[in-house]
Amino acid sequence: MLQGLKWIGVILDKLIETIDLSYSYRSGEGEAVRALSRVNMAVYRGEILAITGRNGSGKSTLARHFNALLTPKEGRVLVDGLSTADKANTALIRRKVGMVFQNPDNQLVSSVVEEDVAFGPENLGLPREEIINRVDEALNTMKLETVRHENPHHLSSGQRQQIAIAGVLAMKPECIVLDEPTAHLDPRGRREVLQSALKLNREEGITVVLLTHFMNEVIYCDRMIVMDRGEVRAAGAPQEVFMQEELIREMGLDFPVATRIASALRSRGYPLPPSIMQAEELIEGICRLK
Amino acid sequence: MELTKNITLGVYLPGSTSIHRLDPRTKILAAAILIILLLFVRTYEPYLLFSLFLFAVVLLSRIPVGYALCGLKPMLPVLAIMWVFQLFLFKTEDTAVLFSWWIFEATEAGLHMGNLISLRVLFLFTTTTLLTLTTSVVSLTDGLESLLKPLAKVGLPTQELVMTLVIALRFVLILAEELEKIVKAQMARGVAFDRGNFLQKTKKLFPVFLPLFIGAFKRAEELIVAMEARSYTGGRGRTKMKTLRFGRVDLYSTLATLAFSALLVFTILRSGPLY
Amino acid sequence: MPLEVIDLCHSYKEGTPFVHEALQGINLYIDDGEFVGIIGPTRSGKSTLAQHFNALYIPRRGKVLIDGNDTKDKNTDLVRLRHRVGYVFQNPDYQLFASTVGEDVSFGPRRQNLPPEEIKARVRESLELVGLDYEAFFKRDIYALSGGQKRRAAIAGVLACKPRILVLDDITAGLDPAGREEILAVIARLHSENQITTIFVSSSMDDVSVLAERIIVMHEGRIIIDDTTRAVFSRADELEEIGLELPEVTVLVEKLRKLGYKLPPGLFNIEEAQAAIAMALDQGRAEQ
Amino acid sequence: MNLSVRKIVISGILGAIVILLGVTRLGFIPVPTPAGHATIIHIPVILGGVLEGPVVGLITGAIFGLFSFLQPGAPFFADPLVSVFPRLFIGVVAYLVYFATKRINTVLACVLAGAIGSLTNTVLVLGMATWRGYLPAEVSISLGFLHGIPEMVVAAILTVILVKGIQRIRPAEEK
Repeated sequence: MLQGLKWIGVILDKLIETIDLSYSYRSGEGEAVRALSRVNMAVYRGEILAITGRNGSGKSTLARHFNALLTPKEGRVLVDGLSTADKANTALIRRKVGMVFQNPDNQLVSSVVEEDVAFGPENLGLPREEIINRVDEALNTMKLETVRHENPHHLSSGQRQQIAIAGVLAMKPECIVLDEPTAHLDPRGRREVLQSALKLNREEGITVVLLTHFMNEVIYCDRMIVMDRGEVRAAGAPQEVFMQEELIREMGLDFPVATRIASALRSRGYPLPPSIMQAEELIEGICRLK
Repeated sequence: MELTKNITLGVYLPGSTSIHRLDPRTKILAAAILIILLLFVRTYEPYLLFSLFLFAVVLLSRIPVGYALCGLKPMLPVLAIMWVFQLFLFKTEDTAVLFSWWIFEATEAGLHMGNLISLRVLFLFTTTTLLTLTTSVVSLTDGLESLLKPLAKVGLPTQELVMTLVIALRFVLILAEELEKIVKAQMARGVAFDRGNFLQKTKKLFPVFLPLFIGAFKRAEELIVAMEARSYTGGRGRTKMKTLRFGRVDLYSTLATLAFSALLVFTILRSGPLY
Repeated sequence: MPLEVIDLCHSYKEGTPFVHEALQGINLYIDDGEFVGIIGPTRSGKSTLAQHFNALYIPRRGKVLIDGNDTKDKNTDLVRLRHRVGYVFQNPDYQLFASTVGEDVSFGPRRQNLPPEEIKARVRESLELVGLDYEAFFKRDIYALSGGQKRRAAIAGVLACKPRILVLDDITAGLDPAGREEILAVIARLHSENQITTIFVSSSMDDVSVLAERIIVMHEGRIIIDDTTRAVFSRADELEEIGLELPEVTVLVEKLRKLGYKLPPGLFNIEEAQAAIAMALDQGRAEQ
Repeated sequence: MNLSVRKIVISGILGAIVILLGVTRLGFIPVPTPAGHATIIHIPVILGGVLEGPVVGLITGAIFGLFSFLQPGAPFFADPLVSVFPRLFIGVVAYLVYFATKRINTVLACVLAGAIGSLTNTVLVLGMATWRGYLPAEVSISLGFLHGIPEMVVAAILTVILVKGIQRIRPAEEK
């Protein structure tokens, strides 16, 4: 029910919108590769959106258009109504939309945690007191106060990714785009980063776009988009998308564990709802069978 | 097989001694003055003074002496060879011949030259190592940036150059770990890096250098994007979270360094060169 | 070719203030043809241990015996030993360097100075073993491969040395689900068809549980559990305590068990779990 | 002078490789001469010049110089005029050679840039060492041949292979 109410609220307010967005690049051998073709999608204010699809499906290329790291040559991308194609908007757009990348090692600049978190606010040219406040706040939100003076190199990869998120958070963006932030992490780091992403969305009210190929991350998102060969192949609430079994298989994606068990039990005649994705939902459904 | 073990340059040994807490500018300036003076030392006495000074710094900063010197280990053989080199090849008109072997003559001037140059290297190394061991890379670069500020006024991109250094120092450890894995991955396929002559050894570099450089360039591409995504456009318009404070201790330390430098200059001038 | 580890200790940065005891008295015996998983949280010492198996680390304290040969022994030919114990690193980019797949895979055998026909045969064989078609991939550019293909090429490069023991160090990291399945299928086939002793090092229980018959759990440089896969997973609480994430299936089944459903402990395989839950539910229905 | 983010980052990472090759001694190949090794630490500097232009070559060279001054591999490098000054030219020269000859053939251009970049290092370092009185001229000349030639050959080969390898992974954006 709550989910539904949230929907009505967000559906009117697009934070990021792509209109007929296409993008090609030249590969090392000089062939033109079409990475995106006529993508129409939107990120709604306040939601947490999962973008999934196999490696090379174009999800990363799409995400890089969200904060003007790539600018469209065909089609348009609007961030809060501002066109990313206009160079004059770039600085403002990058303040609104922050980005965290796959490998924490390749995005941290400084060898001290707090200095790295300060890097973004320093680039914005903020006054010193403001930077200190923001750094404190970001470290606090990400629970990194205890390691603020350490070298990220000596921390776990999960913590390093949390630092990268804190660094973006300190710039006070409206939206954070996480580009496969858990791909290089061990399972524990993966869970920690997912929890941070959920917290940012639910407690801090930040719009989150999560690129991932782990279905146990997708199931906590409000909406998901499935990409394949530069096209959007499905969009909607995860429950609905996972019901398109053929499509999910064709896209090389997994089903959530609870969904798989539920569907096996259903085929044995147990009346479980087809919308089950999370473990809790499955357990609840099983308990209700009694 | 542990490449990161001997990397002490740029490795900071955290501590809270007065040396650690000095304003980085104080330490950089002191080190710079000492290094410049070292270039003029031509006799043994100033080195004695110098070692007392450095020893005091080591004591004050509570750095284990063995650790401070372990970065020196890999270069000892080269140092020894060069010492022999100087011993036999450096000549002056009126020097005594210590002994001769085949066509080589070891002269007294050569001996002193070898000694003095080896000492210069040792002291240079110790001075810079002490600086980096007691000063974190971040405050080192902050200090450098602040000291270079006057140059920015004449149009030199000092903030950007310092950023280059920040990145270089951050990536040394990351790339060292990567290099270690690359070397191991190739050893696992039967490359024996310790065998073979010059040509064979050179050939063995390809399977290490290609992955290392290609990996480094991939990292660079990602870092460029990540920095741009965080609104970095260069030094212009940037502010800094940390500000440096030149306090009372800094003043005393600077005075101490200056006094020592004066003493050093005096000894250098008093004792004429050995050769 | 059995592998034996006796009282092995190892510390990093010995003699510096950053000294770290990575291995503290490891004893281990791995027999011919076993499939062993080594798991543990990051920095538990699992990679350090595995790198002793092919003499990338030579023990200072303790011993590692490969087929009875002490890696510490001066007479042991380490290059030959490394060909017998293959090691695949997590990131294929560390290993691949030549411009084509064929060239890279032949790198190992060429170090053994084998005749050209033998090298060619080995390259063909190892490419086929990892499911890469020889004709299609021999001349393919390394950088034109997908993540899963790259990893398979890296494995082929090690297989071309004809190892009897294969150590795989976290090789599923960073792959998408399709790529991960590809790799796991290749490894399963290698083990079952070629009887290669396989040692699978990972921080992901999900990956280890699919294939390994025996699991060694490491924590802070020690082996804390060494048992069959099922027995290891039935000690869920201990595993969680040291910071390992259990497979989702196991977590789910454990929760149901705690709610009173009659399910066996240590389930990690989704098909088994489906069957077990269905059986428990069937039973419940029959009792009513 | 204006420095782009790209130039800053690439100089920094190439600088990291320079430091890495130095501290791990991997940048030295043992050769049977009095100095005991041929250096390949200047390869990243040459690559910086060839791939990214004179500015990156200059900065990477400066890091090389600074490093060999702070952690001297040979006694005369304790003098910044021998260690820092000559290194500023390696990358710039490599760039100029590459730029002047790449129209003829890019492989040839890489070979020449590597060789002449390496030669710049040898000649300037030994020249400065002689001028500052550390080495007698005859020793410098023989050292120049003994080291300069193998270093030149290695640099030329490594430059070609690395440049070609790195260019393969860099997708050029469609214009």
